[in-house]
Amino acid sequence: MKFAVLVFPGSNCDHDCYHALKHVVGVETSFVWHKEESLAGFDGVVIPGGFSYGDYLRCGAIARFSPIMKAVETFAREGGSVIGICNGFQILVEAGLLPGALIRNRGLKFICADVSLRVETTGTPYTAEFRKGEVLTMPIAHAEGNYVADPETLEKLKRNDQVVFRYCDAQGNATDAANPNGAMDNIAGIVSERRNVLGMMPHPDRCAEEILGGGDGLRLFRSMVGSLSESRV
Amino acid sequence: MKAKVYVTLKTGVLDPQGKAVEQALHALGFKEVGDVRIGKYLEIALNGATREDAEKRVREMCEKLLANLIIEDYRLEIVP
Amino acid sequence: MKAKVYVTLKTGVLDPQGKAVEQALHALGFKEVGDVRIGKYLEIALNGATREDAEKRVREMCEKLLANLIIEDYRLEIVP
Amino acid sequence: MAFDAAVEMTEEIAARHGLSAEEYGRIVGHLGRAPNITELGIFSVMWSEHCSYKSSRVHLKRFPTTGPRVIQGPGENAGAVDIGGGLAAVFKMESHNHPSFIEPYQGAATGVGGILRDVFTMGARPIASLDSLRFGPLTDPRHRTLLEGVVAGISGYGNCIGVPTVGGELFCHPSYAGNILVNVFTLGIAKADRLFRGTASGVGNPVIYVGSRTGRDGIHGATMASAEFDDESDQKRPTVQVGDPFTEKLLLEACLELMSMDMIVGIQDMGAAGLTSSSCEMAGRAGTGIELWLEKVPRREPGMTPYELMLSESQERMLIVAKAGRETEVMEIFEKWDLPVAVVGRVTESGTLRVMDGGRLAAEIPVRALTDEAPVYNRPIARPSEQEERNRLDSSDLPEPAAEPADYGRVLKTLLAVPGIAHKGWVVRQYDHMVRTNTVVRPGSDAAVIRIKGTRKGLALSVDCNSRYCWLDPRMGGALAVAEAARNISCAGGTPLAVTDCLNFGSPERPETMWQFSEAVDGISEACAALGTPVVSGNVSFYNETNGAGIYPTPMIAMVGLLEDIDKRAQQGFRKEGDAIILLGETLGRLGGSEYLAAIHGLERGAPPALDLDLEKRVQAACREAIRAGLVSSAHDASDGGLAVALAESCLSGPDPIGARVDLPNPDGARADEVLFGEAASRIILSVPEGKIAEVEAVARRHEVPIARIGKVGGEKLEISAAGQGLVSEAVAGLDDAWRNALARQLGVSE
Ligand SMILES: Nc1ncnc2c1ncn2[C@@H]1O[C@H](COP(=O)(O)OP(=O)(O)O)[C@@H](O)[C@H]1O
Ligand SMILES: [Mg+2]
Repeated sequence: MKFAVLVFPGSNCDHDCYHALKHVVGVETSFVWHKEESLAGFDGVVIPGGFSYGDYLRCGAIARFSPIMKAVETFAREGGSVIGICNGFQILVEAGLLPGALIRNRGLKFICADVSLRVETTGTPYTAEFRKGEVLTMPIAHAEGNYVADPETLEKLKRNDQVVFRYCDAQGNATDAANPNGAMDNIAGIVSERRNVLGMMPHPDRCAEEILGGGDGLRLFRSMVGSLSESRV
Repeated sequence: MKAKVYVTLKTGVLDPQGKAVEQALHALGFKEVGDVRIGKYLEIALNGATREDAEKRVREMCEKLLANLIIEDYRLEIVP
Repeated sequence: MKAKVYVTLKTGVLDPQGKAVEQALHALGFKEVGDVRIGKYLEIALNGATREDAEKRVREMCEKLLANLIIEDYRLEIVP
Repeated sequence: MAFDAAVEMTEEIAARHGLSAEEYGRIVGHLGRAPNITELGIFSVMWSEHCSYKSSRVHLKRFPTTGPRVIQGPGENAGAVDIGGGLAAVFKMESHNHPSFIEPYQGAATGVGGILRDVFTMGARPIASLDSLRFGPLTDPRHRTLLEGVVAGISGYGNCIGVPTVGGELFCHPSYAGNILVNVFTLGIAKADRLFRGTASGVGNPVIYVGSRTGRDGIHGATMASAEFDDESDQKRPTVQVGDPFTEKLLLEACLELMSMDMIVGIQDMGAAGLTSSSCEMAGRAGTGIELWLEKVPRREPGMTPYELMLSESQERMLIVAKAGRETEVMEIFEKWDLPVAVVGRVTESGTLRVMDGGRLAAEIPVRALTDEAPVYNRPIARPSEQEERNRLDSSDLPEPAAEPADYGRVLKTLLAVPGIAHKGWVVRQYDHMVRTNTVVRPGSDAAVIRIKGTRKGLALSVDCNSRYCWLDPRMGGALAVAEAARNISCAGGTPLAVTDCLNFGSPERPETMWQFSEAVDGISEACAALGTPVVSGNVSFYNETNGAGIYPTPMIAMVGLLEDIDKRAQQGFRKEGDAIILLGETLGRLGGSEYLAAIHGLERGAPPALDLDLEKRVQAACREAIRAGLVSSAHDASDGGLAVALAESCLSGPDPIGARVDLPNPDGARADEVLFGEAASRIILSVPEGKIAEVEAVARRHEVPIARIGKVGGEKLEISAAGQGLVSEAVAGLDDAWRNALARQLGVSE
């Protein structure tokens, strides 16, 4: 089992994702430079957070044209596991691999803080270790995480059980007060129709070890690795 | 030749920055201010090509990169 | 009435965003692209007042809030 | 600046470059002729206060700068200390005060960019930053805007480049109304035997320019940072430098990649005075000369003159001296990262800086004239006459302390809402303080703690300076800043290792300011010597003065400490109901120079707390030992606002707010306000599980440290009495609101 962590100019959570996968989860992991064109030999792809191309123009808008993104598209089309975290999520929506868009936080400012997340579905390779409705704690760190989509898209996401995480309060209520960035319907993460491409604003890579204050991120990565090993046997 | 490109959020898409500026203007006493919408304004220098060609190419740039058509509209002008 | 405000970086001031977009356009094959500069475009709805009044007030808004005159210039139009 | 080479040189033009008639005479002496305009420009920036340290150098020599762990002391781009395991911690602090006052966002952003370059220039990967900020009162809308802008700028740059801002300081005071301070510290990690230095050795080696193209940014920035503001500064505004954190990120990665190979002999960032200072300083350190070919310099704008190219302060640029023959490989690395790169000169044996512009000689100056032989001033020093008066405090002049506990509760809440004490959530939420996943103690405790991946080690970081103390007594203030920084480190469980400083003062041409400066240097030196924490790098910012009004002397101290075992650490918040509250150090503080006196009585006077460096050392050692033996649940030093504020902070900053019941000893019947809010050095509040109290007492005894059991953690109220007399009884929720939401409230924003 082997994971790719993509590196774009301006990625800055690449090392964090690499560390979590390689040293905490313990799976084989390699960096893949954005100018590469192939993902052959990889079982999963992580698009890490950061500020690819400085977040200039729109977050993710320039990165999505990097050569590696063609390979990501093919990889995803063939059912491969792709997880985009924060800027990775932004790149995935810009690339059209996930629906909707991520705009400026409603408070306009960058927010770095722990938030509570409600697990909305366990029917994804990334959430198998969770319970539906369970409340997780994960850090967010972004200025553009305000998820928007047109009503039909939103309807479809709900109908197909594609909303994976919602911002909520400690009791699990997805209230407006618990919504840090104004995201529609408190959406913090969604999965593709085929359920293999996950985009999320919160950072599992920042909560994969107890010393950093929590392990919910580790459970997410373990779910991903676990589902992949199952699907291989 | 030069292209001027205006990228604006589609009506219906919330514009948090516009809202904030609107409130700030009110706070500064500009009570006459109604809705404020904030977009991008790009000036692109273009080498060679005819006006029609230029317009076609810039339109392509907008569709591909400069605007995210899910949330944004664009408008362009070609000036000499 | 409505004001359209264009806020652009002063000449000589570095525009990292414009530079990045310029390079991205080149990489996408738009070789004819020269310098790209990115600014802001604001649409401000205005209630009441005459055209002259409006212009004066919007100018004031620009100086006070909308443009950072240390690095930015602005231009405005009043449209009905 | 519409100068050209044909300009006839006059003393007046020299004066406009901030050079005195005497200095101009020396320039003519060095050259044996009148300088041309480019040469004058080069001299003016190299001899500016900012680059030459001409007024401070004689004093800075008094700092203790050596020690068993010091790998690199002052004089390089950053200092470095050995943290074991073959690793070095590389760090420095810098000011960006003047630019931030003119354009807060870009000023602060480029300040972050500059200090990051200082650190990765040494071959270290930056892993954490701290920011120390000073503004005028937040009741002034201008200062609210400045604070918003500065924080946004630090956040915009630091977040983008992916270096967490893990802590800092914020203080508001009228003395900063005309001169805000923005000091940023960055720390990086390098292999101890792979540090790079800014030196241009090896005659014939190529000089390579890399990074952003050169534009007309910040020409005269270095001289501006050395000139007082006056009402005309608004007109003199130079082109503001705009930061591009994205390019810096590429530069960082590319430089680290380059430095992992064996291709270069020296590297230095182009900071203040850009191409000029980087080339002369590198040649100066190596005793060589440099020839530059300006036509090769990548540029952003057409028609730039040699003067502009040499003085531009465009950001995100580096100058490299490579090994001859390795040019192509060096260039390939930068091309991979899409960065402009060019060979722009070579190292010579001439000992001169020779600037060629398309075959024309644009400037030729002996390097030593620009570096070692730059002017050094031993400026006049005079103790301000009102100093004595400032230090006089008769507490019988103060209104009688009120008797009602509700009144002390109100005082406590007022103090908790002072920007310097208030919860900094509004600030730190905007900083990515977690990226790189090393932040083990986040902002909000005495010191931030970051782990060093691949080891069991951690580093504790803190930045401190009580400028009110420094104004009342700069020597004591300087020493107290060092003591507090070290104490904060010890409260986290770290052993203080070394210091970097940023000395912010008014005009050095004022004897009173020079007195403050000299005294502060002595205070810092004494404390650093006593605590065994040498000064390994630093920065001086003079001329923080507007229309004759200078800032309070602000010698900012950033301290780095080492945790050999990251699991043996502590934070300031109470964590467990039922824990005993124990005070290490003296119980009674004094009102002189206290936050209480300033915030409640509008008085800034008296003597700052006395500092017994030996006691300080013992208190810190005892605290560290207790933490490392796993005896404590929390540790917090008592600084601004005294014991009452420290206790409240411990109640409010744990995982969940929790109450406490405390009875403070008061054997001599001191005034209640003194007991609650009096300030003293060398005090630490521990919370200790019942079963460990005896062991903690034994530790204290061994270190001969005064220890008092003063209360218990628990409940929903903070109740404080003195010798049995109830003084404070406040619901934790109310205190929490007063503290947590204070900044947002004062800024008029909702959280
Ligand atoms: N400007 C700032 N940026 C980041 N963190 C800050 C800033 N100001 C204060 N903090 C953090 O808030 C906490 C309290 O700061 P302070 O009251 O200055 O602590 P202390 O008195 O122990 O030095 C510390 O963790 C500090 O790092
Ligand atoms: Mg402290």
